[in-house]
Amino acid sequence: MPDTAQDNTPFAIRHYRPDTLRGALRKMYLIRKFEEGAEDSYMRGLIHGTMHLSIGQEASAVGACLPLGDHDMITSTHRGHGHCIAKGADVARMFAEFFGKEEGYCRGRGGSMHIADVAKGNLGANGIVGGGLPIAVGAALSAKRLGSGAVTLCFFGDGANNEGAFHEALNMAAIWALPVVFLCENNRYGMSTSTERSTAVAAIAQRAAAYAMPGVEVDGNDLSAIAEAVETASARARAGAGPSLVESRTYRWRGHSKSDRNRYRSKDEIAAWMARDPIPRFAQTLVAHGVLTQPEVAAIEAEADAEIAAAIAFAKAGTDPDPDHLTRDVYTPSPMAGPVQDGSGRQDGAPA
Amino acid sequence: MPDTAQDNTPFAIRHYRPDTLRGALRKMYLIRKFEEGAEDSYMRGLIHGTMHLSIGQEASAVGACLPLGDHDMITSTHRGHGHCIAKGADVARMFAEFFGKEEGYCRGRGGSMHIADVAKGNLGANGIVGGGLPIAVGAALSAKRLGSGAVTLCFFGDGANNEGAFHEALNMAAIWALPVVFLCENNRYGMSTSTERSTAVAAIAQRAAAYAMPGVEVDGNDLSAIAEAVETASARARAGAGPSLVESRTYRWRGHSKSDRNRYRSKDEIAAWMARDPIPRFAQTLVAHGVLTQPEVAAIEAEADAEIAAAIAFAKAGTDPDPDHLTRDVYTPSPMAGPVQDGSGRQDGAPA
Amino acid sequence: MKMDAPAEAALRELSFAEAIREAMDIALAEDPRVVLMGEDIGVYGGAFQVTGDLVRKYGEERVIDTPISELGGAGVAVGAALTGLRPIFEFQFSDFATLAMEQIVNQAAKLRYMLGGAVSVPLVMRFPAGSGTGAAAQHSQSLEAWFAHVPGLKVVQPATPADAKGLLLAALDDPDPVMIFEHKLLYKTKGAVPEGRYTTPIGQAALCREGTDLTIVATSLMVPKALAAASLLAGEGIAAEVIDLRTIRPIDRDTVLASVRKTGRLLCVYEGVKTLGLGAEISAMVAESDAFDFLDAPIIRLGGAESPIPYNPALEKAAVPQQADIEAAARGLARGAV
Amino acid sequence: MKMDAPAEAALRELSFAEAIREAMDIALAEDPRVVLMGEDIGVYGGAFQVTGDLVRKYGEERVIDTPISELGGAGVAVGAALTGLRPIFEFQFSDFATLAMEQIVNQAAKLRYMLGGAVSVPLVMRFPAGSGTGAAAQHSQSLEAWFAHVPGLKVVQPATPADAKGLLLAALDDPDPVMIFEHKLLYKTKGAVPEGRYTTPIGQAALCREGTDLTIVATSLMVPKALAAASLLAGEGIAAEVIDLRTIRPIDRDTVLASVRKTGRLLCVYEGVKTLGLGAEISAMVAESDAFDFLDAPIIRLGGAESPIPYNPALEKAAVPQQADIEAAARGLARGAV
Ligand SMILES: Cc1ncc(C[n+]2csc(CCOP(=O)(O)OP(=O)(O)O)c2C)c(N)n1
Ligand SMILES: Cc1ncc(C[n+]2csc(CCOP(=O)(O)OP(=O)(O)O)c2C)c(N)n1
Ligand SMILES: [Mg+2]
Ligand SMILES: [Mg+2]
Repeated sequence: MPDTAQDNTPFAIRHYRPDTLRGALRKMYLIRKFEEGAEDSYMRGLIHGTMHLSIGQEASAVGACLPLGDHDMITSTHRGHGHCIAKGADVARMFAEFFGKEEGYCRGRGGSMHIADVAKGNLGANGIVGGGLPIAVGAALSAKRLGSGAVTLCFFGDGANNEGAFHEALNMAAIWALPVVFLCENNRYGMSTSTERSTAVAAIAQRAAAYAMPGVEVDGNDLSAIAEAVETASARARAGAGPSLVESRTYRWRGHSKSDRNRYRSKDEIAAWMARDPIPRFAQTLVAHGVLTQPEVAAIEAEADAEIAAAIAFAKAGTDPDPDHLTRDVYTPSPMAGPVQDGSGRQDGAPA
Repeated sequence: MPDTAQDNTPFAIRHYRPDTLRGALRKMYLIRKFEEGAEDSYMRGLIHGTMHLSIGQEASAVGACLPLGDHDMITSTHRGHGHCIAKGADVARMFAEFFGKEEGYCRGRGGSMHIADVAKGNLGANGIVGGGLPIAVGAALSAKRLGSGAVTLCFFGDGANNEGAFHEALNMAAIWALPVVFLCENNRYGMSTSTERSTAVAAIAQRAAAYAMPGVEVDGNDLSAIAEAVETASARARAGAGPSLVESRTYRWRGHSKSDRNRYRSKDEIAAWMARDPIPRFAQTLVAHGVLTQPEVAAIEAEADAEIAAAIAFAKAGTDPDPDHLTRDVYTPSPMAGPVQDGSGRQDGAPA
Repeated sequence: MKMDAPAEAALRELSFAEAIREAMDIALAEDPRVVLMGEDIGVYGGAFQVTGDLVRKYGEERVIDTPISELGGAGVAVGAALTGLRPIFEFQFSDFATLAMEQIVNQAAKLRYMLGGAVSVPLVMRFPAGSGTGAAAQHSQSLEAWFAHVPGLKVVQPATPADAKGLLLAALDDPDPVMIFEHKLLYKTKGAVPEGRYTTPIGQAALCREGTDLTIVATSLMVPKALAAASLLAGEGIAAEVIDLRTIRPIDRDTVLASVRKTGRLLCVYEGVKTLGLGAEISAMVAESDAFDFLDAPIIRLGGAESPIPYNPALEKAAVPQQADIEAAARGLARGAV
Repeated sequence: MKMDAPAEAALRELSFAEAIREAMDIALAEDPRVVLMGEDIGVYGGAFQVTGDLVRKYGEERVIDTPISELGGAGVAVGAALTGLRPIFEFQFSDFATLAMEQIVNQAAKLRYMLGGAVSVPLVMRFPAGSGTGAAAQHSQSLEAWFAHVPGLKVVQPATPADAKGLLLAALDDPDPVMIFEHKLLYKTKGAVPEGRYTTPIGQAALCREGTDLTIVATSLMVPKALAAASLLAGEGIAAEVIDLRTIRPIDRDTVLASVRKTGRLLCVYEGVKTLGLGAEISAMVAESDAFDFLDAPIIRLGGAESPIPYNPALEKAAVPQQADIEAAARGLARGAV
């Protein structure tokens, strides 16, 4: 679809086909409902451990992944359910992972913080803040060397931007002109610590200057704005012009994790951001531009509800791992035969 | 001395007393002769291990330390002999350290890469590239909390600017407005790797923008320029306005270490930089402004020669450590008594 | 339970986390050089609520929230310790110390030695460690053996609230870097804790239960498990002696060897990965000592599985020694059926 | 010396460094996915001249000089290994791996497990290690025990040029992360190396010398020292069996236990710090096995001193086991005077 500028028409409407836009809305609802379902399961004691919900950040996850194809890759974070769904994961297998079942993406070994979907190019959530940044650069190095044409989109939070790994990763991506897009989801806090208290600059995008790469700030609750910024950045990456830094300004409605008492922010602040809910906003845009009708939106939401309910039921009925298999998958069973056979690290039919 | 601008008169001449300027020139010669003496001793097999010579970088070390008092602190690097001398160390004890003697600054345990002179505020060279950066920030945190008024000057190389420690340290110094000056000695190479190949920006000073701190580039072979930049930065630090980044553009004449074959740079490049020798340049400035006469300059050089010869003789005659004392000083002998007594980490009469 | 506090001090029940907080409170009140550093230790109160409300009492200048910068934060603590402060640095999870090994091992541990004794680095670091919280492989490790391998560090692993407090105060009095490994599942456990200031000596194990049939040397969370197992075994006529190592560098050799000389049988129980975990050192230390001649049976180790910690709760439990495992191993050892 | 190369392959004398370079050359020529990464491995040829001129042959795209960014560099290698490349990552000194433990231990070692077996991380890392070069405490460590404590990693320590080549090629064939610890003092040592491609199996120790009086299990640089000591001891009528462990995770239990069952006496020699170094595991492994019953004497460990490595050459030598120390310990053990 030609990208001709039309006044007041958002980029996404101009740039994507209606079914793509419909799919994006569907994914936003799916993320919201997934997070609510996860929260509910946790409250009922069905899930153990902890979890980091991305309610309020749906536009950021879905918008950033819109420019990507299946063979493009992402690295995700501890707050990764949205990224995972945006990149096309099956919510039933995600819930199965939460429930610790063999049917889960990690066969119950990883849980919320390690869901990956390598076949769909999702190299995985990460329990280590900043851990995915150099890994994304490595994926981009593979893409460049192997000529796959893939772009890697690297999600990370505002808190991660103060890790040394951020600095080292962005510098290497820049000097080697690698096809990677750094997508900082700035939700104003790393756990309890605001960016004002943790970060010397007002906008994380400003740090792009230290790596001679473009840095842009966008409204992270505006799906179209995110998609546009990542389209630009990934086009640049595909053209061999190197990495970009996109800062998506958004907000998490829930606490950092289940034990958060929200002492570091005000109810008013939370309420103000909840009023800027990215989902109805995008739905309204679609309705306003005639992509969907209001009843169609409601149907999409209902569809998502049903899909989540089915996913939870699937997960509950899943198979518990056999404790005798505790040490299985620590190592790869049989050494790969020869060096010229296909023994790539990706064993799931994924593009390399 | 009042800092009134006079056309064409270099900052150093305007700002410092003649004996200070004379002392600065003396230190520059002392560094040059020290390095030559070290190199010579190494060639003769008197010193083992490796060493990193700073010949060509004397103005940077001496100029940067001119604005500092004894109670100010520095952290240094693997290429630290110059910094150490600039901060007032005794070359005899430095040579003794090289020769592995009990009379050395580290009683022969540390060698070239670990010389420290805590009494003079030199917290030590460092074998780890970037290792001193967070330590300097910690020293600045102490100064701020304990109200000592001390500034910490943190030397590091261009290579170190790509370490995560650089990023984390500068960010913390900035958000806490700590009294620290980051002094990057950009000698164009980290071992064999040029800044063009390692670093995404053209000038390391540009990275200051990522920490909302001032960043300046200065001619690192011009003592006055360095001193001026560090005076400005340390005044800012003392005023509570936080850190600065000063990039001193200089060059090392010798290889990275003793095993370097200089394959990564041209003879022409080396020759061009040798033509910009910082020592005669500063000497000439002093003569031109009537601070010294040419014979006085010659006398200072001769003095330095003699001091180094005496230092080497002292070191050679030093005491070899007793191998039975191998594990002494792994731990501090007797626990410090109570929490309110003076049990500071500095045990050498140094200011805390 | 051996108690190093003044005999007259009043005891109260405190949780392990509260005991640590009380120690930090005492230190902050007594000594203006003490500062706390870590991620979310201020208004959040710490990921495990160990620092709690201390920031209200001492302010943000002394209870310092760092950015998420473990290497830099640790290095700042090293530099501060070197120049007059007494930092207590909290890693949010011990797993994140993998980012800071450079500053801990190359700098803090070695500075005094490399500088020929010219300085000390009075640094205290706290590491919430261990599995059992369902947080999976990157939030559940027990890496204390790495640190116990490093000359220049001292490493402690309290198992009771009283020791958690006493060892933290001892660490602060110590001129050298002391690493404190705290098992997350211990934070809510309760125990009697003396009021006021006291120290638990670093380098001394505690003989928690006497017995003649075998010696169980345990660390951290394995201590209460071993004690529970020993009680149960007593009913079966097996008298297990239980030693809480408390300090893992330097190890209290005398206490362990004396016990093994008496019982002739040794079981080491620790949560870290079995291979090269703490039990390897205990076993080797005994096997090369004169206590070797007193051994009536092989030295048995119960350590963590040779795998990352899995998420699924049943697998997670299976990955580290449980009370039943200790009982079974002790039974086998005592009855000679190894 | 057990040789795993095809019997017909021609042998030449190569240095340890040359043998490693030859292995990398073969891999680069055979497999376009192989890339080398590290600091100054290109035109400089590597700090220890191991990569040498490979950059001229394969170009800067495949012999990649990284910035001085150990954590990021290691992470890039992990990401590349996960997505189709076969990186061989060189740390300039193993000490600098302290900056990269996060990526090695939390990511490379655990990714496969955490993802339920969906991926492998075919990553090879090389660590120049050990003391003896006068480079002092931050450039002389032997940290291999840390890595051998981590499930998900494989760890090898070649002692001969032939094994250095064979283990590197085996590491490249291996689907999982393999860490290669190379002692810097071995780089210039020479030995017979078969031409062409062959692999030395990971997980197999080498029985270097047979004997009946005691077993010496040694690693890396301690292997030639132990062999020299054994020759000398033979003249005194002491027949020492010498095992070169070669792989330290997983350890070749069978070879070690079989030898101890035969000799009844065990001496472990390793350069890493004694406490919790490799010998602790060897000792504990034997002490808990059925070989325990064959032991006629305590298990002796000779490891590195409980100190950082000092700069002064005499102190530096004293900090790690020397041939004379091995002889003395072996004599004591064989003659029962422990
Ligand atoms: C290296 C590391 N340090 C600390 C943590 C604990 N932690 C988990 S999430 C988090 C906050 C991260 O903030 P940000 O990057 O902004 O992501 P957000 O949670 O806001 O999505 C912290 C401190 C961790 N997991 N890893
Ligand atoms: C963490 C770490 N990585 C690598 C090295 C090896 N090394 C020592 S000096 C050096 C180059 C440093 O370059 P730069 O910071 O520019 O300082 P210069 O040598 O130019 O003075 C390197 C790579 C080291 N000592 N520490
Ligand atoms: Mg955030
Ligand atoms: Mg340089």
